[in-house]
Amino acid sequence: MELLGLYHYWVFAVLLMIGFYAVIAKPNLFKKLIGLSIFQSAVFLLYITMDKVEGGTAPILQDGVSDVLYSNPLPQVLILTAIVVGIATAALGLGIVVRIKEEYGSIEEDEIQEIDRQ
Amino acid sequence: MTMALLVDIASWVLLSLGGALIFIGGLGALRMPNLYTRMHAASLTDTMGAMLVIAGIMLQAGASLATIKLAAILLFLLLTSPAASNALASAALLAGVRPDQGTIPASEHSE
Amino acid sequence: MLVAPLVTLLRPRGLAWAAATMASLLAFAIAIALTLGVLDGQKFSYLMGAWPAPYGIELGVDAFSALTLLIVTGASTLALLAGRHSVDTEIEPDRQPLFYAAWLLVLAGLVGIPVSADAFNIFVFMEISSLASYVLIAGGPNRRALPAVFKYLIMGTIGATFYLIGVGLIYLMTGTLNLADMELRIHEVADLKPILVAAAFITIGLALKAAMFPLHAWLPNAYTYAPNAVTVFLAACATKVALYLLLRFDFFVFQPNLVGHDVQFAYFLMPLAVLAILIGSGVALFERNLKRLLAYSSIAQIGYILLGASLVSLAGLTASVLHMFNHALAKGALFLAVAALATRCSGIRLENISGAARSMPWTMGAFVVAGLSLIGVPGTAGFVSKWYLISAALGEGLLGGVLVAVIVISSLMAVVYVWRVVEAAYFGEAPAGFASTREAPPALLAVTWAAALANVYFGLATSLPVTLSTSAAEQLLRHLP
Amino acid sequence: MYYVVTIATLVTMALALIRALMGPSIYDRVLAANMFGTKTVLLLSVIAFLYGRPDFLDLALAYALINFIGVLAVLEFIRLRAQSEQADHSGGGQ
Amino acid sequence: MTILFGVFLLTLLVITALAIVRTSHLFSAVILTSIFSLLMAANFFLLDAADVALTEAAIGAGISTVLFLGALALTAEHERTTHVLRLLPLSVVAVTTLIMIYATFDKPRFGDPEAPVHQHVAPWYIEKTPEYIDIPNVVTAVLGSFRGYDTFGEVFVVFTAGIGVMFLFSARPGNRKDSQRQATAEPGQGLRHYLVPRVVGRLLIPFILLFGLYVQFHGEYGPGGGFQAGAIVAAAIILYALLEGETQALRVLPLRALSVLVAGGALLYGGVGVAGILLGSNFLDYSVLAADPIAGQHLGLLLIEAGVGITVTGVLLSIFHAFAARGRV
Repeated sequence: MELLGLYHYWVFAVLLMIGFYAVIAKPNLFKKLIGLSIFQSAVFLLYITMDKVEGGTAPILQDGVSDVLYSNPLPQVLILTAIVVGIATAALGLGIVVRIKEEYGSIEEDEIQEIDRQ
Repeated sequence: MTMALLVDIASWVLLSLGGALIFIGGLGALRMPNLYTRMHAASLTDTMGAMLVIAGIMLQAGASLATIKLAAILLFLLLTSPAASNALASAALLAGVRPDQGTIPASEHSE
Repeated sequence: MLVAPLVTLLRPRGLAWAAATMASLLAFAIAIALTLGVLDGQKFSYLMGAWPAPYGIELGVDAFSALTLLIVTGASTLALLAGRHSVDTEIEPDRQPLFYAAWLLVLAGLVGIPVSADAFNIFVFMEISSLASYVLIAGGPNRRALPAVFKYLIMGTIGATFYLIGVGLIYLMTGTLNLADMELRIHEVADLKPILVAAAFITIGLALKAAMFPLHAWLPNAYTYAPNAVTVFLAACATKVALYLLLRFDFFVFQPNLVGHDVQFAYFLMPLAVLAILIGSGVALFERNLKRLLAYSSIAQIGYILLGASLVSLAGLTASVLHMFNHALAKGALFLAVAALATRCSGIRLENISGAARSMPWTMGAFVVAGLSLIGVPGTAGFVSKWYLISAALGEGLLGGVLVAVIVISSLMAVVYVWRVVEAAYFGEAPAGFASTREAPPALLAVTWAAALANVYFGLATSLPVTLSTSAAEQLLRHLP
Repeated sequence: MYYVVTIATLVTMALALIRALMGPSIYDRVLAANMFGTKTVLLLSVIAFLYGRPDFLDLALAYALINFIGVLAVLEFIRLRAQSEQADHSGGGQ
Repeated sequence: MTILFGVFLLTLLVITALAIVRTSHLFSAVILTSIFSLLMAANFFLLDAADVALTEAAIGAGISTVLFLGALALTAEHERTTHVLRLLPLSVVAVTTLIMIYATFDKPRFGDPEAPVHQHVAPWYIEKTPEYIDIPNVVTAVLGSFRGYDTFGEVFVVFTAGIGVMFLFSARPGNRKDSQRQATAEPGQGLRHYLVPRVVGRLLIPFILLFGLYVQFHGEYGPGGGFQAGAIVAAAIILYALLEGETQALRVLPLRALSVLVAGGALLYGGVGVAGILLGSNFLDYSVLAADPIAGQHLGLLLIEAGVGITVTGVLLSIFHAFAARGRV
């Protein structure tokens, strides 16, 4: 059980790094954005993992039941906001990628640099 | 008392059947030889399995708001899943994937 | 009362230059009022939604944030006043309302960060300001702005996400997001691994945003290809706000609680700062594009600010905070002058502006004054902060001597790169067909001179920024022996 | 009892995922994604009961509706691409 | 038992993420991303975060797939394959991973009710929500009222993204050849030729809209709220656009109306905040909106949720149309 509990955090770390790798190592701009969204999702996972209380239930109060253990609402609120930020960033990034494609005819980082050097 | 037991048994049967069907569908989607047979396996079991499982849960839930919601879910699944399969199949056909063989290039297809 | 600027700023939409300028001026006025209040020893705090602090979100202003506010709103106002003409030439008229709306969002985001006392709220505002500044930079006339801004977007988002991870880990260990509350509660769990890692993530994330030396790759291109007015604005304040946050987090949250953190912090930061100073200035020496030259010089200046902070002493921090202010002044004025040059010259590479001083004496005059301030000639603002920095470094013994040497070398480099521009402008042969150029538009020129004179003014009348910086530094250090 | 269904669903999700990873054609992947969506709906409904919070069926409902949109978007994309390819062929001749 | 489910789902998640990064076919990557997001949402649900799961479903599986596809239609579909494993990034990544895993060892046990997270601020929210605001969904209470300022910021992040995309796409495309080619494609058709999906889709749209409204106004009682509702409503209209074609959808909800929505929602939120000031209290304090503080909180929450919903719908749709229209220029 002890290790299973840590497993969540490890998955967070691994996902984070998969996304991070895609962002910094892939030359394709589109792929970078996908990596970025994985990267951000991993952080969401971190927050949501910490909000779980053993034997708890979602923080929506139930009528007539008093001694229920609820999970922590605050990280959920934060992540709601963060998801929104994530989609906003992705949308803007996609917009820029499309513009780059229009201007350069390519969405590969090294090709763009090549064109710029001319 | 026996009534409740009967309902329980019925729902269990439905749930297990549904679970089995779902699993078979997954297996079919994995193992079938080409796109259309896979689609066949996936969509049929999708519909049937979902029906059984949700019916099973409905029996467990009894008459409540949850049952109505479950009915709504079932309705939507029954509507969307075949429609999506149909759309997918026609898109595949349009792009030139033939039912009787492997993938052929899109250029052979003409509209 | 603090919310008023935010609302006013955020609300208008589809507005034109006038509305943007009005809003910016209003914010500037409020920032001045706040600063005066802080100078009187008041402390401002405001509870959002009237919920008590650790539960609701609290806003607060102290000397440090007041100074940052002053920089941000001042830069925005100056850039807007000056930038009308330059924006007109670079952005099509039908896109301008959107452009100014994004501008206001940047301003709102940058204002929101220093006033907020809640770690997550800071993240939200950081994202507003960065998303909006991506938009602004993408408005640049050259298509190279697009890859530059994409890079900025990637780096910026990684930085913000790292910050978010750090905040998450701290929250995990302390259960609070309010900075003041965090400071108290972190004490119980200090030196547990997650907190250490959190400190690392927050530092790296913010360092990315602040373009600290090894993580500066996004900055030169983003500044170079942005519209001129935007460069003025962002160069003066975007990285400063990140630096503000970095210092604030490190000194308020980590320093008092993590054993040996001040030493690690210094060892980590000092070499980077020195490298930033030397390499930034070095690259600037060989750069021929004027905006890019100034951008690399910015990297070096960020190095100075960090160097001051890495001394972890009252004098060092005072110098650091002071330099934030003075560098904003000098860089703002320089970029304004560049913007003025850009309206008349065919380009902003050194060969384009050769001989420009003959047709545009006033513009170049302002450039020289601001350049002197950047170098740190006595009588200008830059001198004051460098003086503080050097005297802080001397207090450190042998190591300090080395640091002073670095500062002096870098200042000499600054002399050279500023001189190269001056040389080109004053002594270069004007290219054929250049004779028709006139002086820059009067509004732009007036603002440029105002900024340049401010450099001189704050170089002579040093009391206001010095008082603010000293009290900011005292606050930052109040937990250390 | 719910556990049996949950496990069956989870395993099927894994199978669908393998199909999505293997391809070979994009249609296979879309098919797998669609299957995956349906399975998620079922999983959520079952887990809602497993947790004893039937009010969370809302979520399953949302998934059922949204999933469909995803598939249609993919179709639209395929159609657009097919059209632009056609246009390429005819445009090249003119 | 459920923790094992969680572990299983997480493993699938990692596999999916790896596959996304490895595949060079961008279209497949997008499809896998939608699977990734479904998995993520299922995970959130297992971890008791119903609201977040709903958001992730609406955003990740629906909207972001559509957006990614929309952008993909305008760019290249294949990534140029480079099988060079880059060493520097790999080592950076490895080091960071090790640091992260190092950090896990002092973390409180997963789900430990004694963990500091659950000790300080959180119980206060759960205890006081019935007293001050009196709605069952604590998440909505915290989101809308206790941390209303964050949400205010969030609305403006969305707003910024909307402005940004519009600003980017108001520039003339530089590459003429591309646009000519696109122009020959028949615009505005949508999926009209596919009979079955069209009939079903048309049948579904009212239900989706209804469901969106339900989520919007039920957010105080169950999972949901303005943001999720906005995304769902936007999804419904996007569905309409997909089925009936762009032009038809724009006829129903023209761009001008959209920008009014975008600004209106944000204004509504800000307006509620200012109303708090005008009525003699702090920004975003809803208690003063009605004679009774609790009723005031209810009213405030209702209004700001509506504001959020409106803005989100408007922005998402504007972005969608911006991408779609770009293909036809």
